[in-house]
Amino acid sequence: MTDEAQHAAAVSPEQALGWYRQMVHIRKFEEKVVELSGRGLVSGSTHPCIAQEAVSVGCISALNAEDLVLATYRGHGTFLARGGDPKAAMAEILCRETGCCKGKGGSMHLCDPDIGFLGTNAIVAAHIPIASGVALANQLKKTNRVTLCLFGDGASCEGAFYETLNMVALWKVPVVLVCENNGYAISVPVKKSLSVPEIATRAQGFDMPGISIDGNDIAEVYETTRRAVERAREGGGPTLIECRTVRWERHSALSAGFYESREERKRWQVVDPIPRFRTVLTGQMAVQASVLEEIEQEAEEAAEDAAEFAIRSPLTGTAQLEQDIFA
Amino acid sequence: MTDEAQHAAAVSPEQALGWYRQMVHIRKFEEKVVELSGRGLVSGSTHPCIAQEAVSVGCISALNAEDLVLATYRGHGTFLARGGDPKAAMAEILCRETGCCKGKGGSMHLCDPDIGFLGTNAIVAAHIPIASGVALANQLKKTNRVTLCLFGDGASCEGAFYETLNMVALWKVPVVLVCENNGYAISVPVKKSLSVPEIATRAQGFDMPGISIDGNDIAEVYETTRRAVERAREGGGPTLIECRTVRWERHSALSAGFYESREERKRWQVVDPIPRFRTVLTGQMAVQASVLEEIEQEAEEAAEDAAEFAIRSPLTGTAQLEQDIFA
Amino acid sequence: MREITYSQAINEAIREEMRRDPDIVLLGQDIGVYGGTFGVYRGLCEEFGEDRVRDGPLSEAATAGFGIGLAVAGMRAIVEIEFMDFSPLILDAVANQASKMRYFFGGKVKVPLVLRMPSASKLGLGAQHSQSLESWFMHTPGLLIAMPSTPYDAKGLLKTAVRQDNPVIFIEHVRLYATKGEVPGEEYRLPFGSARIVREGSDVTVVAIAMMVQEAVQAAGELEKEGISVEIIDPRTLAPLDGETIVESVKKTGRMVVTHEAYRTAGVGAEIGQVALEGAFDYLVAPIRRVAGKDQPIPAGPLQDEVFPDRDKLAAAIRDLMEEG
Amino acid sequence: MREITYSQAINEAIREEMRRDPDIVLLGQDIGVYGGTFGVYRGLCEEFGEDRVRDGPLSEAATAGFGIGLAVAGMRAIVEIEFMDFSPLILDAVANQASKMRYFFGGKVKVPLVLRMPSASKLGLGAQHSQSLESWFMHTPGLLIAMPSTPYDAKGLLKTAVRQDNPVIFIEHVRLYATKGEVPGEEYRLPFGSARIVREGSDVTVVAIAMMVQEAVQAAGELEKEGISVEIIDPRTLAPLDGETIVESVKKTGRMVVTHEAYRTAGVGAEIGQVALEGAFDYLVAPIRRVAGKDQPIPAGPLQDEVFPDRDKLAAAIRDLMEEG
Ligand SMILES: Cc1ncc(C[n+]2csc(CCOP(=O)(O)OP(=O)(O)O)c2C)c(N)n1
Ligand SMILES: Cc1ncc(C[n+]2csc(CCOP(=O)(O)OP(=O)(O)O)c2C)c(N)n1
Ligand SMILES: [Mg+2]
Ligand SMILES: [Mg+2]
Repeated sequence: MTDEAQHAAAVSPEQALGWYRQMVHIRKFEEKVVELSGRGLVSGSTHPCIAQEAVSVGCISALNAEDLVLATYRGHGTFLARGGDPKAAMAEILCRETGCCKGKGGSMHLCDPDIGFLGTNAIVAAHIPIASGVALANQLKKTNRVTLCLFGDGASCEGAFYETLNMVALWKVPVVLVCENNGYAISVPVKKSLSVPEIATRAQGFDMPGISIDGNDIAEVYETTRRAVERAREGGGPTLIECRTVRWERHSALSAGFYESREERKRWQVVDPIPRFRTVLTGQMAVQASVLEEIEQEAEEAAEDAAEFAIRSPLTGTAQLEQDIFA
Repeated sequence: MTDEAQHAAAVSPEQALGWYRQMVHIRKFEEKVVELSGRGLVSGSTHPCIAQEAVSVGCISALNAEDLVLATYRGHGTFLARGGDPKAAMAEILCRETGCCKGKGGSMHLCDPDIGFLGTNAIVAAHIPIASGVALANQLKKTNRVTLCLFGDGASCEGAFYETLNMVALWKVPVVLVCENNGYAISVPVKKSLSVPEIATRAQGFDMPGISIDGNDIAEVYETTRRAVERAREGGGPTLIECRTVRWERHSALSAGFYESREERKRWQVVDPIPRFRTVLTGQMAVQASVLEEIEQEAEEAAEDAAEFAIRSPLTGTAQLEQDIFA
Repeated sequence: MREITYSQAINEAIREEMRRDPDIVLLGQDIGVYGGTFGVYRGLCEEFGEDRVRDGPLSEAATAGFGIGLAVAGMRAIVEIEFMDFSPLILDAVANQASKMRYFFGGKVKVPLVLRMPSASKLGLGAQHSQSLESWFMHTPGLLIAMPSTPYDAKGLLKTAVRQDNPVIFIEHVRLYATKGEVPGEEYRLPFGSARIVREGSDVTVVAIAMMVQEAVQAAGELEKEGISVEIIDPRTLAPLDGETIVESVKKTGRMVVTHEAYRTAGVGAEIGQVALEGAFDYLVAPIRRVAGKDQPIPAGPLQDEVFPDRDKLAAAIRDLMEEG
Repeated sequence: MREITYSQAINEAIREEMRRDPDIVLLGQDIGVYGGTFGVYRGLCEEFGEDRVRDGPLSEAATAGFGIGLAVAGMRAIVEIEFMDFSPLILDAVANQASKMRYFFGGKVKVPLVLRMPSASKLGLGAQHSQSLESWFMHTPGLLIAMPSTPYDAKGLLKTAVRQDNPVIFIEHVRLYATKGEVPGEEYRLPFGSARIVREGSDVTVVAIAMMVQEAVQAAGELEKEGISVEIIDPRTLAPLDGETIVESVKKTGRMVVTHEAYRTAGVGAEIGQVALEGAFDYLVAPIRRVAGKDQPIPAGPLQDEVFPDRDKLAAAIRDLMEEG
């Protein structure tokens, strides 16, 4: 039995199927975004989370409805995994009035406090202390809510990350820090940016647990996060979880290559969490292939619907320009 | 035999006496500065390194003449230990034309590149990456010179410190980072600012050696630094050395108390490195008390001379105002 | 009316607001028993406890980020930066996050956050502890900025700041902390965007910021003896800036001098000058002048006096201006 | 003469200087094989090796600090910041260290450091990737600041920048990278503090920064048909600023518009306006106007066009100004 299969063994078929559905929905959504970007419909650039779906889905499914999430520009998957409306997301990415941020944020800024999703951010690492402040507020208010913060390997090199590690460890802030180590910050491979092979090691200097896991093994992501969330909820303080994953072929839909070999660029397909998890489902969980095909179909339609909705929505107009600067 | 005595056993009497002389000179110098500050002669405030002399003297004596040093506003001792001219230092502190920085830097900015002393800084932690850049330059130029950087426990909480740890560990930069953990950042005790009891622990997350030692045991400071310098010089990369010490009674000559007990404020006297080392000298090294008295006398005179020199020097005048802005 | 210091006024404002609103949390360094680097928070930790008066590590960037997080999560954070000189460390949090977050999230969040920071001058601490950097913040849309010059304004503006649902940069001045002034015991709050006419006059308008208000009053007293009538305006808040009051005054006097301790070039004086020029061009009989900090690093020691403006330099500039037109 | 792009001009400048001076080291992120976020460094890593073209971690603050250290230790560092929007992260290193260090050390060190950073606009990337923040740096004494608008100026100014023994902020523009212009093959360098008169005219002086130079040229072409003669000045460097050329021009035309993409309030336009006012007051027949970025966070998507100035907005402002006086 593979590690993956072993980890999945603890999971109910419903939950497993739910994860699969979410991952496929995210995948189709992101593929659609890339397509629309190719057609010139996406403002600026967009950073697909393709191949990293297991991280978003796995860790967010370990949260309660009351918990909170903050993520990065590569966070469409986290928004959807948290239950964000794909139409509102797509409309946001296409800068439409119907977008979740009224089309003023764009691809890098999705937000929906109603589902506890406090937004994605385009300054690398800046949201890590912000997420921790959100968690501190909940600690002070004794709400029992846990805050989850996702960020990349590149972000783990910024001062704000380390300062935050110290503060959350010191104050036992109920935050779970999930680092999606996808091997690159734009073109810089982790071996050129990190003095240690594993980002989880950083936690050692701060007296907080740091765990490095296979981020493409969704059941492992789920279980590791679940334990960290429980620990945080019980007052045990923060955890740093490194999810080792692989980035999709480029940094963004628009960015260039040059820095990696052809094989390296295709590596994500080898470790792709979706087919991996499909094997688990059709194997030990005996899910019928037709069920999975149906999910795929449904996801494609949802992405198509989201795209149509977005395209049919009006671009955010001048009436919105000066709104929402001040409260 | 005390730890201290044991550590000192490896040291020649000349070296030991040299250390003692330097420590006493620094002490008398700083006491003089406090006195002049009380008399209103020091511009702004001043941050005595009283009780921390063993760190400056111990680690700087482990360097070659070619090596480089950067330190903080609490760095008068480092300047003097590196062979800086006490007259030029005192004149700088009193903002005189004859000061080592022409009286424009003041107490927090002493500098003398001729002795490899690249200055003290008043923005906490900002000089840590700068020192490391100096070290990188020497690595690139293959000069064989090592750079020593001193900073406080408070500085170890700033993002710039951690970013630097990663970069110097990654690039094996020949820098030795000496953290003077004197228990406080102004009023904030380390237990309120650090998530770990020992700052040396931080190094664990960066795959570089981190060593915590008694910073008031000069022989231990020397020996630990010597090994780290050797390692750096041989291409082994950086080391973080935490020197546990105790701050003099206040943050600065002008700052208020309020936050600590009376005993706490006097704690430095209990661990004072000077009497401690005197015991070693008069004990196992059989140095005569008269020799030590002579040193004390000489140090007092040197401080007095420095003060007189400074006071007699003209305050930096308008002619200097617009000099040295651009090279 | 009772007189209290600027420092006490700030202390009272925060104390009153914290009593009213249990969601207010103070972050910073040395703000606990020490009472803040300049003692402004004395007694607050004792009254409100360490959870709400939260002494923290020397990590300004993350501390500001935590403040934003607290705000976004429905609390109100007041973050103290020990000297305004250190504000670059929080500028990303302020300029790329706090000031823009509500906008790029399409109004889905609000950021009730006050960043208190003293500017300083002539403390003899040298280049890294003597700066007034309000211009950087004024060039950052999405912020409110107050810069009070009296105890009365400090208290009234700070109470307003704390009740904003927006990020506020609250700039104090170290050399004002000990100054005294009348402050009513009763509750009051002052609006942002409303300048104070410190003194009426007819020959020249002086717009003075922070520490320079006092200096301007002194200079005006001197000049009065020489027959020059000076009107002094303290904008009190830089964002929003009460351009109207300034423009009206310049229309009356036909002359303007802006004075601040901050570096002259690209300082707020340039902006205020342009506002006056754009609004009162036809009334100007002489160019607008600036009496500001010299454009250079600030030396430690008495030499520092050369770089800062003061009453004498201001008076001299006004005399020159009266001769020009 | 041969034409190359702005991006190639920068690449050539650095390549030539690195060939000349083995002490030059490049720091930044994605500057190795990737050739820089915008490809400006293409081929440099291959030619000069990874020691000198040093791809590093996402640690802007420390990277800037390392750059200062290299400079102080006798090398020359060129640090790339990927977008000027991220410059708050290096502002402490720049404003409290690089720009002041020589001064507070009484001339004992020098800091030959170039900080390259592109400003951007209309890329559709939203509030955190669209800013021009030169005003912050202009308000920081001790810096040299260049902001070229053509390939020729970019190369000539960058070569000068790299030979300075002082910190230089070198601001490029993402939307200029692909623009072409004549650049001689022979060695040349351009002085700082010398504005370029882009176009002569007699009715109004337009001082245009970076991207707005092109827009101004277009607007001037339109206006010429209407009988309005526009003189365009590109300051090229903001520190030092060639106030003399600007003042002379305003003395001739009597009218001025300053235009930049940066936020209007407390932008460099205010400073340039004051310089003109102080120097040419008696010649002004109308108030100085600013055509600048709107004071608000920048939206993603096509709505962004509303916040940035362009040729039409500039032309409209000039027409208005001509009517005013
Ligand atoms: C502070 C900052 N520096 C640089 C950038 C430019 N940038 C955008 S994404 C990125 C890479 C980040 O890498 P990582 O954190 O690993 O996230 P990933 O893109 O791999 O998901 C960089 C350098 C930025 N947005 N913010
Ligand atoms: C970035 C920055 N933040 C705050 C300060 C104000 N400040 C000056 S010294 C100091 C304490 C620093 O403590 P530590 O690093 O332990 O050094 P020590 O004074 O104990 O030697 C503080 C907070 C500063 N100078 N720079
Ligand atoms: Mg990555
Ligand atoms: Mg300390």
